[in-house]
Amino acid sequence: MIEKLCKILSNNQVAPDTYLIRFSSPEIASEAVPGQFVMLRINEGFDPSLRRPFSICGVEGEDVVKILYKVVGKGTKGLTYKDAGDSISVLGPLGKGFSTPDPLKENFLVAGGIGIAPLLFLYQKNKSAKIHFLSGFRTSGEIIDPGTAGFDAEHMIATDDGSAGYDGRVTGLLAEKLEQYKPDDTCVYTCGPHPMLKAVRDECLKNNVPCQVSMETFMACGLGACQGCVVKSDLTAVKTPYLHVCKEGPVFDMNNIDWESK
Amino acid sequence: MIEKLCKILSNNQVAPDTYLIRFSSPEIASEAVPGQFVMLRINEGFDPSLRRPFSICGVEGEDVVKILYKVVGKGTKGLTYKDAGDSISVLGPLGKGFSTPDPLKENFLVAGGIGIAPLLFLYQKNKSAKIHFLSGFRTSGEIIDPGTAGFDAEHMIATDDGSAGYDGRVTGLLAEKLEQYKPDDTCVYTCGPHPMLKAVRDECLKNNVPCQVSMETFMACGLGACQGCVVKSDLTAVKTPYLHVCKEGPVFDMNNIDWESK
Amino acid sequence: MTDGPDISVKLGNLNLKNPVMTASGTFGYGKEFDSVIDLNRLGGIVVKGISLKPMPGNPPPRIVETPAGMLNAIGLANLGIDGFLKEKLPFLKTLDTKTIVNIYGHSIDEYAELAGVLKGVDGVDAVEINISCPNVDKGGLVFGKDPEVSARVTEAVAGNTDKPVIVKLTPNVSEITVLAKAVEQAGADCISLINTLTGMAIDIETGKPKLGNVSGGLSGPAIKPVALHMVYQAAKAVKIPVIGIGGIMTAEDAIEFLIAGASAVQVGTANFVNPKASIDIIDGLIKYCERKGIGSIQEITGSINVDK
Amino acid sequence: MTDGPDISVKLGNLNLKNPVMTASGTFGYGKEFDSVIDLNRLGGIVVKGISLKPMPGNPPPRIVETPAGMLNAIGLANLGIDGFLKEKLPFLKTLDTKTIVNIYGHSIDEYAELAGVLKGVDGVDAVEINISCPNVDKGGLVFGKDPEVSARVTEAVAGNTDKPVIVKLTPNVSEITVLAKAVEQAGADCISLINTLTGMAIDIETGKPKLGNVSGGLSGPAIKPVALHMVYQAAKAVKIPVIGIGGIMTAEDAIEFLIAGASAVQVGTANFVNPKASIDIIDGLIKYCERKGIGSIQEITGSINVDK
Ligand SMILES: Cc1cc2nc3c(=O)[nH]c(=O)nc-3n(C[C@H](O)[C@H](O)[C@H](O)COP(=O)(O)OP(=O)(O)OC[C@H]3O[C@@H](n4cnc5c(N)ncnc54)[C@H](O)[C@@H]3O)c2cc1C
Ligand SMILES: Cc1cc2nc3c(=O)[nH]c(=O)nc-3n(C[C@H](O)[C@H](O)[C@H](O)COP(=O)(O)OP(=O)(O)OC[C@H]3O[C@@H](n4cnc5c(N)ncnc54)[C@H](O)[C@@H]3O)c2cc1C
Ligand SMILES: Cc1cc2nc3c(=O)[nH]c(=O)nc-3n(C[C@H](O)[C@H](O)[C@H](O)COP(=O)(O)O)c2cc1C
Ligand SMILES: Cc1cc2nc3c(=O)[nH]c(=O)nc-3n(C[C@H](O)[C@H](O)[C@H](O)COP(=O)(O)O)c2cc1C
Ligand code: FES
Ligand code: FES
Repeated sequence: MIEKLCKILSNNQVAPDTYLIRFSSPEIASEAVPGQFVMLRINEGFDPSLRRPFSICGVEGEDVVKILYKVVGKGTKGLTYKDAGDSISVLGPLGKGFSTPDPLKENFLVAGGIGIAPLLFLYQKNKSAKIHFLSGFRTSGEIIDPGTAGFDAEHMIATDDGSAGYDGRVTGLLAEKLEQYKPDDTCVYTCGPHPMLKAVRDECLKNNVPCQVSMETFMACGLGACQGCVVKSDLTAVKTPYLHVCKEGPVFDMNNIDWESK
Repeated sequence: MIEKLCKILSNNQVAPDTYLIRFSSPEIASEAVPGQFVMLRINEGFDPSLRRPFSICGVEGEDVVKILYKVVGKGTKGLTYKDAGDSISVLGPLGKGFSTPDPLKENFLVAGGIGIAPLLFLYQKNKSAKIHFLSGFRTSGEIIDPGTAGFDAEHMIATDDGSAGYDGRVTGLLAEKLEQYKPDDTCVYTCGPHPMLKAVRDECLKNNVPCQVSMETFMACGLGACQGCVVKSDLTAVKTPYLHVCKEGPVFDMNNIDWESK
Repeated sequence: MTDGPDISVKLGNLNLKNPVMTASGTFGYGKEFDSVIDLNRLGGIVVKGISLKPMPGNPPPRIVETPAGMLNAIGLANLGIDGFLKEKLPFLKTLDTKTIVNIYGHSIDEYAELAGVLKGVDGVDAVEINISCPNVDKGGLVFGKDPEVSARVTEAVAGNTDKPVIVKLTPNVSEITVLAKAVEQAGADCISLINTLTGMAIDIETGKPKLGNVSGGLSGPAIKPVALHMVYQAAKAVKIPVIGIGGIMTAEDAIEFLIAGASAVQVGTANFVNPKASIDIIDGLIKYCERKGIGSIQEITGSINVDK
Repeated sequence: MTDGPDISVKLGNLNLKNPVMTASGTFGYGKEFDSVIDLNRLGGIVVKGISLKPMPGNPPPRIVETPAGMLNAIGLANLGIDGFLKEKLPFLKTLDTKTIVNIYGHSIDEYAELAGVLKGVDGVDAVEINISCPNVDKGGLVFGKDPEVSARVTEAVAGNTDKPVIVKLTPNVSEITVLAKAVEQAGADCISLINTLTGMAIDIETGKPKLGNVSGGLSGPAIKPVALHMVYQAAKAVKIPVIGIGGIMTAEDAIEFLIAGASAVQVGTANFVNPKASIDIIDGLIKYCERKGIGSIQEITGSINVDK
């Protein structure tokens, strides 16, 4: 893990409000596993001051790291002002990633919106496995096309309003697909907004399918030091009442999380 | 006076740490007089939050306003990140400018470093007057050439280290020049760092020459509302103990300022 | 839309067309912002603090910027109550907004005297008492740090005025609720908070304080979380209306204060950053009410949901 | 240059190789930053606040960013003193830096007991008492807001320890000097300040507080001016050494605190923004001394020049 100024190679819009930033870091490119994240310092001033966490969405060759991000507030807005050639302070790779997909199983990657980011990296690193990549968006205009971000991932799309692909939530699409396989032969990996994660978990629970969830919370340190990033744990599965997303996560077994609290 | 988002036309380095920014504002371009200033908002965040004051250094045609600025801290540094096409919030024109040079007199414009900015505008607006433009820099490498900022002003240069032009401070050069004219036929206009202004004032006092000084202080509102920008007045000339640089200045008769305080 | 939401508010018997006032010391006497915004749109203007006699203020530097804030040590420079009435009030009277006169004294008697001078004066809609200044009778201790002294200042003013009395609290205290209750009982019609937090900055090259007065008052976005919490606590502690102040830059900030329990807000440092801030905030409040289907802005006050 | 400036400092009988410590709660138990910086370069590490029993902490969200700062309501989550001694201290003992254990109790007896457990423990170089937490015996009133209670906590710890005792003051008080003097008299070897300012933030879409605990503590550059002023005041009021804390992000900030009267500093929120902040600050202090021709950093302490 490093904290370094990294040179930005490109920072371009790839979908509405969605950008792909590429920077150079041999250390992170070689070390990172899918599901891990980095903390980026947005600017020199102190508004905003805290770093922002972003999943690694892929690496290129020996030293290029890629982040796919959506503009939702001042930090992500500030990030769009960075140009190729500028430097950015990067801390990472951080956290625990996804466990490696079993090549003998049917692996379902289920993305909600920008949650596609870590799953693209998981896909990239596991091309030989049997991967079903499902991703949900609110509407066709918001679809993030992996191709524009430099990925050859083929994904089945669901849109809430039915304007493209499967008509409905991605969990509906998942339910349809899961029916076709035996639970013991399947595994789900998911990332997206909290309500969607909960729906995916419910579906997996119903079908008795194991599921790894990538969680999001506010973070300050990213290093397990501040204890700011906790989620409630399911005390029937875990001994401690809270789990630290930055250190024990961001990827968790769905059974370790208390999905009723928020 | 307006407060508006103005389109930036260019923002280029013209000397070491020194930039010329041009933006479009028909209102300011038509209304402004030399010595007046604008307050620029640097960014959307709140660090820095207060606007920064800059003298208008010239106008082009009906709607282009020009600012010459030197990078000294985070506000001016932030300004360098602005590109042509970006917008910037501008408040102005503000304050009281120089009184118009008397065409029958010898008018000495005495600049110290970046203090050249308002004097360039004074020069631009009074080409028919008899102008002697003297400017002082620490060393030849720091000279701001009016040509690179789009001005045809010819100036006599003094450098503290003698690396170009007159060898010594610009006040030495001024002293030499003043000797050649009758005090009653001369008038001095000056802008620069405080110690230099004081030296110019001493020279003018000695020679009995009237002098208008453009002063700098920290400012919050620029509108005469906060009372943050005061300088001590000379109570033998002025009734109130403090003068507001943003409203009663930034240009003052040298006799109104208490030069001993500070 | 013909019928917008009702954004008028009542602060006791002070009625404002909207809950947005400009804070004392940040808006001069109104006139200074006349060419930048339409002053008639404001809920009210709180003028710069006025004393009995003209005051020159502190030596410069009087302001210094800090991250997301600023320190000021203006020293309550003002032209005195007589100068105010003669030179500044006539313009304010021409406006379709409320004028609130912020007053401060060096002793309890001075506060009472100031209230007396303003009694019956047309065009003065309320008096706001600044108790965040040194009490000469008590060796310079700040009035507002002592709840008992604050209560006596409040009584002295309330007993000598025909205007609504707003008491403006200092945040530099251990328990804001004690102070709030003390001035409520002493007859305040309304409380406003917070005034600035005490702070300082040092020039490491010279070893000198960056402010001529050594210390000064911190304002701006930096202090908003502190202000919001004190407003929340004070609003729970008293029955009189509360005016929220401190780091309000946007409509979103103003709404936070209303939700926390404020009936109105004052906008201070924001006027420097964005001279149109107060107008933008009024527009933002209207939009928020429309979007949320809120008929009267008064519904928002104190609507905080603290069920865990 | 073979002979750099001497940047070691003495805080009573606690000697630090340089005046830069990391602040409690922002640096875990040291280990968390091991792969980012060389921990052996630090003047000291103040560990996360430790209580007698393990504490789960508050429900999330526990942090929220504010302009130039952040609010936290971690709820003093920690693994308890026994867990600390078993799981965390062994690593800290391997380091060439000082370990300062920040302790907090729910009653005066708990503080005394904690001190007792740490008595004679090798590898613990000092105890820092966090008095900014609720006193169960007094209905949840914060210990540190009451100078008398603070003095009694100090006595209880000082009377039951063989370590230097640092008392960490809360800034949420009317007169920091009264508090500082009270704990000095009660036997503190050193005071550190400031802890966080109380603040809050509200989500205007839901009307709920943004922190699970409703209110939290404000830290970061936003509070620096307030912290600096309190350190300045406290250092004038007491004879024991003062440790400056609050919004220190750079060497320049640290120097301001030293000039104001601090003998050392603690770096908190900066560790999140720049995990190398403490090291950058140490390097910056050395450069400053060199540039200014300062032989020993202790010369800077209290060198403020307030002649107007
Ligand atoms: C481990 C991890 C990995 C992430 N990976 C990615 C990624 O690959 N791409 C990407 O675009 N984003 C990712 N995020 C989310 C990203 O960190 C936030 O969107 C970003 O921090 C928002 O910063 P901002 O200043 O733009 O928004 P803010 O102004 O801070 O907030 C804007 C809005 O977003 C909400 N918000 C902010 N941060 C979070 C959060 N962490 N969780 C939930 N809501 C939040 C706020 O409540 C607010 O409503 C990740 C978060 C985590 C914890
Ligand atoms: C009426 C007026 C006209 C001006 N015109 C110009 C101009 O045309 N071009 C130009 O480059 N600058 C001009 N200035 C100065 C300019 O406003 C400051 O350089 C700028 O505000 C510094 O901002 P910053 O954030 O970069 O520096 P900061 O980080 O705020 O400060 C950096 C350093 O500069 C010093 N400093 C900052 N502001 C001032 C000030 N107002 N007076 C003295 N010292 C200061 C600080 O003490 C500090 O040492 C003018 C100032 C005034 C008041
Ligand atoms: C430059 C300046 C001058 C001020 N003068 C006064 C004053 O005269 N009387 C007063 O009660 N408050 C005064 N204040 C305090 C403000 O009215 C307000 O309470 C404080 O700044 C917090 O609000 P803000 O963060 O929105 O600025 C002043 C504040 C500033 C910044
Ligand atoms: C996340 C977080 C946790 C903290 N936990 C503690 C603690 O356990 N004990 C304590 O005395 N102070 C605690 N503090 C306060 C800091 O040690 C420090 O006093 C305060 O943050 C101000 O310094 P800063 O602005 O440099 O962060 C905590 C601060 C933060 C931000
Ligand atoms: S972000 Fe600090 S512990 Fe997780
Ligand atoms: S800057 Fe506000 S009065 Fe001059």
